[in-house]
Amino acid sequence: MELWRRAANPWGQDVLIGISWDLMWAAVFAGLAFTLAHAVWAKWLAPAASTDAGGGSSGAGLPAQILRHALSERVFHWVMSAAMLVLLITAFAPVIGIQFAWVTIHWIAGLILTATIVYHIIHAVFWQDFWAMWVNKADIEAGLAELSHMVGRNGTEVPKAAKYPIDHKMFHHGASVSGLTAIVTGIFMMLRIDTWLGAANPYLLDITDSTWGVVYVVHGISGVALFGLIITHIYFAIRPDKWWITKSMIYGFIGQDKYVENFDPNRWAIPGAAPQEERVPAGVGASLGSDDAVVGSSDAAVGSGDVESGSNDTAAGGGDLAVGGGDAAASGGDAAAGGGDAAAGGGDAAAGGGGAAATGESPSDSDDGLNESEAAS
Amino acid sequence: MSDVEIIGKPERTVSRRIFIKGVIAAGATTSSAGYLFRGSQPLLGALVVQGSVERLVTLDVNGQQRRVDVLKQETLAMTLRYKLGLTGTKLGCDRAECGACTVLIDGVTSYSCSVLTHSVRGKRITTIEGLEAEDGTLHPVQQGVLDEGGFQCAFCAPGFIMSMVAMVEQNPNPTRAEAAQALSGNLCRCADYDKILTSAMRAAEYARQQA
Amino acid sequence: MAEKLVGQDISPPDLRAKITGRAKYAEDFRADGMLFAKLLVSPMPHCRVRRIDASAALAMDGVVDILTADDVPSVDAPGEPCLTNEPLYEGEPILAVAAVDETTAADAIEKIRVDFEPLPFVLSPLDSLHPNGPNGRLDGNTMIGRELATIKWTEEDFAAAPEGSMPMGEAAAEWTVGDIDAGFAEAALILDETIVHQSLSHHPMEPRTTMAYWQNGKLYIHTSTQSLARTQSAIANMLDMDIEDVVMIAEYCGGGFGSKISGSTIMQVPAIFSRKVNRPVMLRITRYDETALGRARPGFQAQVKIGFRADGRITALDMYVLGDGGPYGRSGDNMSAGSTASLNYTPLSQRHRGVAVYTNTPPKAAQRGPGGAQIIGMLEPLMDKAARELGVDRLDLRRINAPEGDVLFGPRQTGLTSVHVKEAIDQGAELFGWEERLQRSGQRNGSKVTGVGVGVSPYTAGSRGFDGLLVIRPDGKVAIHQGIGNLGTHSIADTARAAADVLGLAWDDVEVIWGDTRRHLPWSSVQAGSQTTFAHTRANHAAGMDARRKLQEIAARDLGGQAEDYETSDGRVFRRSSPSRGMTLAQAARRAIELGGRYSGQELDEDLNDMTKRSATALAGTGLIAAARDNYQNEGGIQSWVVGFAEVELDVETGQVDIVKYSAVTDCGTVLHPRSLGGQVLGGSIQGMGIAMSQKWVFDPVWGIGFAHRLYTARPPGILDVPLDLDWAAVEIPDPQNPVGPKGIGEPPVGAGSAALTSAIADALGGKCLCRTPLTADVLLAEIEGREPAYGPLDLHV
Amino acid sequence: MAVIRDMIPAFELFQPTNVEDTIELLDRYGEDGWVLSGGMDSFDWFKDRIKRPAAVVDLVNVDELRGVRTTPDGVEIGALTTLTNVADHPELTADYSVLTDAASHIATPQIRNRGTLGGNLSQDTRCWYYRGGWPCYRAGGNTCYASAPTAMNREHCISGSSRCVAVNPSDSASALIALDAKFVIRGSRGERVVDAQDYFMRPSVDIERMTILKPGELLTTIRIPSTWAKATFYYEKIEDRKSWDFALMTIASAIRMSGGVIQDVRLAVNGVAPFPVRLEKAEQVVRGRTPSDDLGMEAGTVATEGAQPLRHNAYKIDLMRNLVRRAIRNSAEA
Repeated sequence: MELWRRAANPWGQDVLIGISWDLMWAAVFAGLAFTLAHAVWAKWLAPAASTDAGGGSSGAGLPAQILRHALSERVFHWVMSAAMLVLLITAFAPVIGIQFAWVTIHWIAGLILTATIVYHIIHAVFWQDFWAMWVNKADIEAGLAELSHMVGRNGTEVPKAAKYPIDHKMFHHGASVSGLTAIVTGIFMMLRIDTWLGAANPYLLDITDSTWGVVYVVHGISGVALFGLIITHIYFAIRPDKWWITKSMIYGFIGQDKYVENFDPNRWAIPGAAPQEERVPAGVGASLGSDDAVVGSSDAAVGSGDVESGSNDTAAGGGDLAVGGGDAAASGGDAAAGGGDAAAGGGDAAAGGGGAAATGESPSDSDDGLNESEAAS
Repeated sequence: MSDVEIIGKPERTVSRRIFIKGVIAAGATTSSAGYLFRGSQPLLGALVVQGSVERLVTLDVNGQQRRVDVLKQETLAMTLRYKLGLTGTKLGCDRAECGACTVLIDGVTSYSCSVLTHSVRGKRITTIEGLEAEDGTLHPVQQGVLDEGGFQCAFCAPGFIMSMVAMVEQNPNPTRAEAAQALSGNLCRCADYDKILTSAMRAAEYARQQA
Repeated sequence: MAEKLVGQDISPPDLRAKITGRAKYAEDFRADGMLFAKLLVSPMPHCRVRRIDASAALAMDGVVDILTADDVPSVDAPGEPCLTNEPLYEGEPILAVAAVDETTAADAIEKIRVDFEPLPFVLSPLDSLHPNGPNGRLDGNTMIGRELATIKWTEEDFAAAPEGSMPMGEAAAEWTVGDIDAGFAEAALILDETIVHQSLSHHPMEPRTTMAYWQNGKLYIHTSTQSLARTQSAIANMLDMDIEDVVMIAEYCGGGFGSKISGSTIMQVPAIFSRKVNRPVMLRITRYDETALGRARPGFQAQVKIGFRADGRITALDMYVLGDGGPYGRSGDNMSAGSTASLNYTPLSQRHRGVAVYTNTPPKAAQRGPGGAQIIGMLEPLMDKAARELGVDRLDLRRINAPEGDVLFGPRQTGLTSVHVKEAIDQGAELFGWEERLQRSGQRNGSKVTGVGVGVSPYTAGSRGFDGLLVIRPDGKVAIHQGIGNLGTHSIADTARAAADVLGLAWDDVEVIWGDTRRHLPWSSVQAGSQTTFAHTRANHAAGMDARRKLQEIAARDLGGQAEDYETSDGRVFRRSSPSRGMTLAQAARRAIELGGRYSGQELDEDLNDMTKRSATALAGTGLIAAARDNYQNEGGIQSWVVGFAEVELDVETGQVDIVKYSAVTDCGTVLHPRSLGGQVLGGSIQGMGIAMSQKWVFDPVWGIGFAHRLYTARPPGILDVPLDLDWAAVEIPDPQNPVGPKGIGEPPVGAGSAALTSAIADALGGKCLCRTPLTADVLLAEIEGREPAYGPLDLHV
Repeated sequence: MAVIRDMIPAFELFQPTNVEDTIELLDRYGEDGWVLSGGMDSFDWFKDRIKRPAAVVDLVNVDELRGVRTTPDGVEIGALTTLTNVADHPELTADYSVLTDAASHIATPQIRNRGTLGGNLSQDTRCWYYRGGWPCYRAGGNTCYASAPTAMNREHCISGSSRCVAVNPSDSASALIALDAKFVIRGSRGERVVDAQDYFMRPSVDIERMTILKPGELLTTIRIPSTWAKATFYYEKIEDRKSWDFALMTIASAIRMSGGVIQDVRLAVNGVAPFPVRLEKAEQVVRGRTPSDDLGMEAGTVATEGAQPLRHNAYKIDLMRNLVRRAIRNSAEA
């Protein structure tokens, strides 16, 4: 199999031109092979449901629908997916003989993707808990347990997941790396075609043609990598047993039962203690209520003296902020201010308090915040 | 000696046999039928399918049947010059842009550098060597050129003359402008175009007289 | 009394062979065991070869050997080696491979891996003169005198130049005659113009192919050269051999135009290769190779300042010419441009400065009218501009500046043997119908505007001091031996007429011997710079006189009386008083053999060149041998003129130019062979038209790679690009220093053709002089439409 | 690997005698196959050793694709008809002189004697960067050297470029577009018929090919409808040399006059874009109006709107405008 295409430059020097399209087929094959393997495994080889490692929520007092993806996240996800899909189609359809004027569509879609990613990064850094996607010890333990269970070692206890299980996190990171690489190289490549940036100029920036070759190869590799990743992503998205997750990316919520069944409240804490109407007015309040609840419950977690409390708190705070951010998108200014505080407050539980302050909560919440600080100390 | 590293350069030992061979007929102008272009073997095995061609062909050149081994990718100019010893046909550019290699194929002018020899099997090929009669009588076109003193270095002459021969067949009574059109596929770097045109007009005149 | 041969139209003896395909050019020879060589050429404009891996190629069936720069004589800079490890232009040969056939050789070249280290390169002289501009050679960018040197102009020099005009810093060469400041001070009109003239290849129809083999220590070489005697010696020098060991066969040369004066550098490759492999080697030069390693005319970047008196007389001429020197040798075009202008316009004062800058472009060499053709093509439209602005008649302005017999020109204020340019101008105006056509100047017919132009063009036309050699054979035939080349000018036959006429021979009794050093040839001029006609009519005349004297002496000895009483004519030597008393040349030849001594070559004149002595000695005893050196008058330079007139139609909607009519009149002394002279005058003029209209080298400035490797991209003129209405005439005033009367003609028509067109096109543009070549449709249309020019006023290779 | 531009590398040669066998062979070799008709373009590629097909299918013996046939609704020209036979054909000269005019301006007599109409339409571009073997987009690379600010591009395009700025070199294309010709394409999956202007590939769609021919396909016939027979035609080729040169630009027009006004018109140019262009905007401008120099100027100005010249070819805008102007003006004079 050819890995890349080489050519003699005008001086007869051997230079890289781009990847070989064999790599595209390799990615397609890899993606399909994986999905096929998984499908087969899931249908015939999958062992009985794993035994519960405990720590699950009783479900008592939880709302029937639990918010998993706020509107802004969903909008971002689907805009990005659309751009990504257009990019992959415009990139690879001509290769398999479906010919059309693809270049302009491709780079415009690329700019859209870039915009969404930029938004996401800023959003994730300032409004979401950046670390929510971080793979931590617990994730790895859970992942390993899940694996050993999958390979049929019955009886293995599999801990319940945090908001983002490790496989989700891994996909996210894979896609991020490939996506960012494709974007950076792609923007450079736009210098070599006529775009809004100006007329094509292969000699701009004084980059040697061998370096250009590397840029094209890297762009190609990240492209085919994304191709493979997207195939598996779509596969899981359309698997009936994963529909509830897919739906959550559409409607935002998952059912209480799914939460109880799949998530560890200590790692993805959901409120339920207090009835919502007592807290704040309905509407926006619904999620605000859950904010406090989150803090509260992490509070409880502290009480239970969980060794991982610190990180759990953080995770909890993350959940909290995510929702707060969701509101920011929905209801404007004040939440943004909250974000500002959150940033000021830093990543620890004080952030929770910050978030609360931002939404003008009662002193008790602030106390909770203080308690947390103590707990942390 | 330079400090350039040269890999694969053999230690030369004089081959006496080749030396003598080189010496004996050196300088003699041979028919050079021995210049077999072996080339490299085709990338695909010889496929016996509709339309595949044999290398050994018979060519009708200047009224003679010439049997010759021809590569698939060989051009008529190369066959004429290197296999049949007909060096009157010149290679000025080998790219169909000078006309020195012009020959007649079934009476029609062609750049022999840009025709596969295999594609002229069964066709009548006329080169500059085929114009003169057995008894040395010049073709009227040649006589016209001789009498008007056409051409300087004359490397282009064989090609021009073949074009003139085709011209007088197709248009026995050309104007000077028509003659120029007929010869516009031949380049003369001495730019002796004025004398060449005068020769062409004289050639047409002689051809008419002969007809 | 036999009719004089000089002045008649006689088909040259080689023409029949040329039109029957029997004429053998270098590539037409075959030898048993002959190998074919192919060249591996540089892909870069300037680089260093680090490593060559030829193992895969040499392992191929049918591949015999490889020849690299290490196998060939090294040459002192800035000389040109035939193979190199530091190529200085794209397409320069690095190594050669020999195989049993061309296909194998080509396949082998592709299997060779060469590791190159790119080096800085430069395409435009001006770029190299920038304070930190690159040099074309690692050891300098020009020559000062005979030394390699580097000249860089200062930022101030560049800053001082007005927008669009050429900066002028330190010169490599300079000369001044008279006081130019005073000259400009008294000028009523001063033109100060920036000029760019493109470089262009010679493109002889026959590429410089060579076949060589060795036999008993002698080199047998079949090549394409403009001069036989001088190429044999050149090969001997290149290969450090005795001249007797070089046997050269070059009966025909498929065009040279200055690019094959003494053969070519590349002919060493098959010569050395065949010695190495002990087999004949044919190196067929392809058109691609020819455009690269074949020669090219140097382009100019120049600033020209001319002062005119109110009557049009030039009071001062100040020129600074940068020459595109190519990578090797010394390029003199930019300086000869000064002498040519000095001769053509006899300015009251003149300064000429120049730098020939080395560039990484194909090697430059003389091309018909070197320097002169370029500068005349650029200056003539400026003469029109001055005439227009001064209200002086365009021809009068040329007449008033034209030289006369007493002219002294150039840096050394040389005189001339003869000059009749004014007669040529007058005769040309008559032939062309100048006055009547001038009425149409500027007239618009549909989309076409008429322009008429004139180009007055001189160039050197002879040299002296060479040898003539002839043999009157026992069969009565006279063999006249010629050491010059046979590049189509018919000089081999036409200059022989000088000897034949002295003896009163019929042409049928003359056999011309040429083209093969085994046939005992005399020392000769290079067949370049239009030297041959003048030099060898004189040399052959001298040989004829020597033969005549010997015939007279033999006759007197046998038939009594004084030698002076005898006359030679119609194949006899006889007594003037009683023509019946005499003997045939056959009888005289047999007597000469009996007498021996100086009569049949056993004794020879001391002043003969060694080559001539060797040839005459080898011929000794075969008949009456006449060998004599040209010792005729030797004062002043020899120059011929061609005055060209053109009428063009410029299509102002497309920028295309049709040449409606062209006439040329030459001052080249006695007409030796009218039809052949017409071929030279009009052919040279048409080459000039190509320079003015279409020909150029184009390079990508980033990669330094050329795009004129093909004839359709280099665009030499075809038969439809020239007018059907061409005519010519000659002033026909014999040159006093040539007993036969003719001067050379090869060079001057080129400038005339080029200048007539640049002048006519400027006229069609209403006097606007674009001061550049070539004037292609895009350039003219942009001018007509008032667009910003696509090329800068000094852009070379575009 | 060192580069040498000489001697054709070995290939397998086939000389089928009919279209079926030809298609079968082309189908078998796909990308490795090469169609050789007149060879006037192919030999350059072979000798320069840039295009190296494994198998060459020489159409020299496929006689069914030669010659001109009149049909009820026009004429059919076999793709292998030589340019000389097109140029000299009496009926074509009588009814469709714009085509014979174009054919007679192509290259040289020798080339017209061997070159075919199909070959002239299908030939590759003459961009000297691409022809020089530079690894440009069209050669499968990732650069257009000719569009660089420093590039030598007086002969390149002023519109329709997408990465590649080469122009189509065919002299007959504009004439056939003006005649509203249809091209018949045969392949293993049968036959398809396309409008002349759709035969030419846009670089935005496939930058490596000049025509829509897929590997294994063959241009077999050019159909000229009688619609434009004996119309008022104009053809002009602008070139640097009067023979042997590729056009800087060609224009072809077919105009139907009635009552002194332009009833209908088709205008096409080549040499301005990577493909021959039909000038529909300009056609609309002149349709129904009385031809004149001014109208020509107006149409020419419209035709050149949006042109994007490169560094050295802005003159092509003026040239194009003036050629359109001449075509319209000519119908006034005719």
